[in-house]
Amino acid sequence: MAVVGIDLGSQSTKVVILDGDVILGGASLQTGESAETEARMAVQEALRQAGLKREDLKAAVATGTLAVPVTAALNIAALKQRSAASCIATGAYFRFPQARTVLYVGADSSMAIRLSADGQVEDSVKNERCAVSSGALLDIVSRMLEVPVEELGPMSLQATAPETVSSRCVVFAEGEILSFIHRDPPVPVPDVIAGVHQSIAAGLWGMVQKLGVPSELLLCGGVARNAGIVKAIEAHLGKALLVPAQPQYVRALGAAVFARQMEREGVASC
Amino acid sequence: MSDASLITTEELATRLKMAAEGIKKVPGLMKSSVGYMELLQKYVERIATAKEKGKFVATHGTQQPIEIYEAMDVVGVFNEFWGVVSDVVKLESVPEALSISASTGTPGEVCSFFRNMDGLLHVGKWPRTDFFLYATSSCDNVKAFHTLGRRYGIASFGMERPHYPFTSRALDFWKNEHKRLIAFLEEQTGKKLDYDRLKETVRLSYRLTEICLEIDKLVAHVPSPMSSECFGGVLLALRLMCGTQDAVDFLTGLRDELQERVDNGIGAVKEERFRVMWSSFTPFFDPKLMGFMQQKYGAVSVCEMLARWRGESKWMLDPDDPLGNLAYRTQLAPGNCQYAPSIDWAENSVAQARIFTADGAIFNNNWGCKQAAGLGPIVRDELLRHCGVPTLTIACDVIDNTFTSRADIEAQLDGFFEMLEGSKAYQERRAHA
Amino acid sequence: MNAPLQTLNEMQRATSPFPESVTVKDWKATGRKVIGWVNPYVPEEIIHAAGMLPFQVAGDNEPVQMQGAEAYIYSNTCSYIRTCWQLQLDGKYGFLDGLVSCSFCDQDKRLYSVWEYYKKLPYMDILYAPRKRDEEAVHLYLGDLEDFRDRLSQCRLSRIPDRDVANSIRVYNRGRELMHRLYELRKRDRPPVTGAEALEVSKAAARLPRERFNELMEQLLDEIQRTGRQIKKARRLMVIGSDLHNTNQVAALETLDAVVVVDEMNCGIRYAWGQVDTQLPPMEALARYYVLGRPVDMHTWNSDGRLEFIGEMAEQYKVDGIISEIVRFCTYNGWDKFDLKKQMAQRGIPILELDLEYGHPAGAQVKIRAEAFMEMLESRAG
Amino acid sequence: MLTMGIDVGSRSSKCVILDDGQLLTYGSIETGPNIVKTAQAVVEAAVNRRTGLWGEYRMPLPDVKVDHLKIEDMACIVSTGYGRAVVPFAHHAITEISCHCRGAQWFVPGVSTVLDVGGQDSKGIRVGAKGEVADFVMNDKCAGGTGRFMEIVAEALQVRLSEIGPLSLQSTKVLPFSSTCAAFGRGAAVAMRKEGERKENILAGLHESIAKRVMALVSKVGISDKFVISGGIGRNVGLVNKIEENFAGLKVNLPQEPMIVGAVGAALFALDRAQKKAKAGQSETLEGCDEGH
Repeated sequence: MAVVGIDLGSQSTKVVILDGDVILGGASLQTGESAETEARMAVQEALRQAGLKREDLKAAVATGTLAVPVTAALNIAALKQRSAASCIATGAYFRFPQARTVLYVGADSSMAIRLSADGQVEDSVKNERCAVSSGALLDIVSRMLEVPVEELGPMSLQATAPETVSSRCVVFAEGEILSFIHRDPPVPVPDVIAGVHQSIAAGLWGMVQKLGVPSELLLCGGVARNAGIVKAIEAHLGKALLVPAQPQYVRALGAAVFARQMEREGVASC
Repeated sequence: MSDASLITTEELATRLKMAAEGIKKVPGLMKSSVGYMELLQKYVERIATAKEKGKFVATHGTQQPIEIYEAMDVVGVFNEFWGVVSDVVKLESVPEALSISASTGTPGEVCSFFRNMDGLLHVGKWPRTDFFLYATSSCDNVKAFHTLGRRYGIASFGMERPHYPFTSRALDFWKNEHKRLIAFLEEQTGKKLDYDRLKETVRLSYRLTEICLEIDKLVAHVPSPMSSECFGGVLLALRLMCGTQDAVDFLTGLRDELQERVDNGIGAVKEERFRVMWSSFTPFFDPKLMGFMQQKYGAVSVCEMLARWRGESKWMLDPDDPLGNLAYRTQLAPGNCQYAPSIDWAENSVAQARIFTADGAIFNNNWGCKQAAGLGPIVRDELLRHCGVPTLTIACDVIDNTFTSRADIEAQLDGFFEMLEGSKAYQERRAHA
Repeated sequence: MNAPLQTLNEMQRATSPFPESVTVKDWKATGRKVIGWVNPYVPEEIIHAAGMLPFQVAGDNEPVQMQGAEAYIYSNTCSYIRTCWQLQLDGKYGFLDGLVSCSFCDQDKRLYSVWEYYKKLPYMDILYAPRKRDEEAVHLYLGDLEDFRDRLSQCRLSRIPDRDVANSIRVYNRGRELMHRLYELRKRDRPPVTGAEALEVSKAAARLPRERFNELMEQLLDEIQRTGRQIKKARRLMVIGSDLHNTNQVAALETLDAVVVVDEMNCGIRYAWGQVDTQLPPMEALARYYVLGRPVDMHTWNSDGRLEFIGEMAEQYKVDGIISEIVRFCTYNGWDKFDLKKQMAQRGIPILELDLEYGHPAGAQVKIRAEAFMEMLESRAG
Repeated sequence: MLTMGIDVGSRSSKCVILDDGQLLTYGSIETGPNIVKTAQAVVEAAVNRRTGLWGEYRMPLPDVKVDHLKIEDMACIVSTGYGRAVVPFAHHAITEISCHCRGAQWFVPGVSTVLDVGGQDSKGIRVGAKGEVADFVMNDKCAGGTGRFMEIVAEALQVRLSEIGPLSLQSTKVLPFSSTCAAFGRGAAVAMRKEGERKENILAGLHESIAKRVMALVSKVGISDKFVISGGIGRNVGLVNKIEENFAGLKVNLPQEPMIVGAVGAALFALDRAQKKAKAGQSETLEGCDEGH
């Protein structure tokens, strides 16, 4: 029985189609179109991958700040909404049941969640007002240094003496980084990137600690693909992080898991 | 800077009058919600008409002995209230006042209650004020009363309180500060204080406390009978109009209505799903949020720390020593512990969470409030440790509605209530009820 | 180019590593206690009289990365407070046997609460720092001081007698006198020390046993006398505002063609000013000195007094400009900003306002302001 | 006497060459990761009359060949802007504040207040009686009122920076920006877009919020009658209108080429120094005016 989870982030839309424990398809779109259109397109793409038709979707759960306007547009038999926190937690638990703290780092927001042994959300915090501890800074850095986002991680691992960024404001951090580059002699690019990673990690670590010292910490959201960030957080944690494959889909996956639950409980049929 | 959207006293008065009329027609609201609007309107009316009535006006901070003002025909303007009520009738006013304040060089990191006052004073739209009255016992921002007072030629008097307010030495000192306040007022107004009148306002104020505690007992009922639109009424009566008959009448009416609702098993909402306590303050920045929470989540606000008395609060020690009573009163008064050590506020929160069987707490971390910033984590930890009540911390500005978007707050509330529903503690509490 | 001050190096050696210095280690090795103090309304004399070492809790020349402090104190507080707490979390203040603070500002108050709740020390105390400067305030503060002495006496199991307090007052008065002398020397057209060096001196005063500091201070003044040291810079600056303990922030200003000749900080001039009256009963004398005897600070409600003091000092020290360094989220400095600018304008003294994160060295943002300010002073000088 | 001003900003670099204070030529390029290369490249742009950033020239340029000009031909060179300290061939580095103040007077004689909204920092400058900087203020703590904020939002909306101004003029309503934080601004804009809001209305809201910010900033030094906006922002009609709307009775004076105000100021300072040296009877060699080193 195929179900779908739809993650309507402020930046992009992600969709996961789930059947039992098997992921049949997934899609991520960033079109700048209206949320309805983008969601419809993403679902289409995921259906294509899964080789299914819309009618095959027995249940759907949408999450993300923009969930409200789109639900109608999708005309799927049963579509419910769940909060971002629940979906992140459920998606993470689906991948790593041993995770007790989940750290989600998205494009311009981040969130830490503490889980109970059975995957229930026990407590959660959102990143504070200044956005340094989110993906935003990485995008900017990649543009400034003309290094593709996906290469930031690997490159930072070559760092010898990282230059940390002290500013809490993304734009001012950008300024600091500029001054590194324009220094004479300029700070080597890997050291700049590693420094940025350390600053982001420090901010994230502070947020995680609001939920107490984590035992098993899982990192997800797009930023989790960055090996440099992972390393920098592990330096605080003192042990390895749990990082799911395709971490950017965890929230959509969680939504899909809720959809599966709905479908099983027969909520969907009404 | 443009100041087109700024609210004026007169505008406020008329708009509130309209609101009071309008609310009568709204179906399904509590009777007292009209009373609340009328009380609000009376409060502002008093300020708007003070001049023609030849009364002195005092703009004041928290923890002030309003009973003394009442006894001396001094009309009080609570500076924090002004921002709150501006949001109720005209959301654009505060952000504009804040940007005017910024243009004078006042940094955006100080309390926006005071920046709002700063901005309105700068363009002459703050209620006409004869003097500023304040006390250490609110926060560092009261320094603004002194600096702004000098800037605009308004006399000011501040009362000091020791760090630990409960020692007998502290009480004596604090009582003496009341005497100094009276001396200041007598000098400013050229009138002597009539102690018999003071005894009367103090008596009314004590009556108010008693009714308030009765109301607490009713609100503690499951389901809670008090709907969000009346929630602020207690605060208004208690902290801005104590010592007046109007306040006593309003609270009496509210109590009777709540009693009636409890007897008939009527709750704030059809199905009460969550009982929420506000462990710092209610969302003044978004006057519609509490109503929205009732509708969307069945989440009923049951307690706000700023309106909670300490224990039994029998502060009428000796009817013939009004100042002694007032000095002691402040020690127990709502919001008082905000000034005291963090743990004191935290323990008080735990006590309240138990009385009102709260399911969850929301801590509004007001950007400009340094006390809250160092208080939140302890309150949060204590509530969780002692009564399994989790806290949602919202980064906000106490009155600037542009600081955080509603969408953002909703997203957090969604997660919070889903979390509560899943928690053991919550399910147990529900099983009990 | 001036040779580095030998005695200053000695002071720095004695106070490093920060914060648990060789001196602190030696002190603890003899089984004596160290009591941390947080703000200028904690009378070190009483701690000294108890035979304990008063040590100022603060940051130093290395910026501190927040990694966890904000889980206890949200980030909308001044970074000085968060830095202190972060250092505690990092275990840097593990050597403290006690902590004494004052409700000087909301944030000091909360730092104390957080410390008490999450990391209770054997001895903890907090006093009230009066906002007014009058007899009632002295009386109120004296009451707190007596309680403080009683509790500290209990902690060391014997009453701290008046005569010990009186003796400590003499020791600290001597220290103030010596520091004051250095301030006098800085009035010269070519001051003997830079602002950065002067800041290192007052930091040492707050971290060393006062007797030892006094010895070194006398040495320092001799050395200055002997070497005839002179700093030749085009502009004279005054630094005011929030406390700063990262010397590099002052040094950064002095890399330009300017020298800082005076300041208006708790960890600077206010720490060196005035004398405790030795004629009065010691406890009362202390109360009078701390409430009335020092230049008005930002926390008192009488900010006119503060601004006048700033103006007078600026004139006495013939400064070309004032640098007002405010740690973000400082309520008191925030409310003085408007009148400060106005009153200094009336005195014809240009002022540069910098908003800083505590302990973080001047970034490009700050550098350009400072340079532009110097260009402005230059064009004024014509 | 030829003098050069180079303004190496955090986003863009400009170079101006004056002949006895008369505009000879100028050029602009984007600032690259390497300042030294950027500095050389922008000089190239100037002598070849290329202005890569914004297509057409707005200032009339004398019809003389300049492409033979070399750095050595300059009597004095002053650098300003973000990378001012690292321009290898500059004799002096002077901050943007002084240079914008000086340049603004060249464009608008008698100017009394200058607003420059740069990439990362916005500046308000009060000009003194003698044309000197009497007071100045810069945004700190938050980049909510900077050009960067606009870039971020423009990018999120996929509108070219040069077009956001004109586009916003077609707005039918002003959508309030719930967040004035540059970093969150992106999310806010995309979200509004996804909720189906029109780009022009979002941009109108953006300009409104930036206008409020920068005017609150410049008010700190006091706003007087002769008000000039310099820097790239001066090309954004949407913002300029909002500024006039938000500040009753204010008439904004726009330099013909707002982007080069800083560079012109730098070139004028270079002229001063060169002339001073000339008077001092020393040769106008590089060393000649090279007192800064």
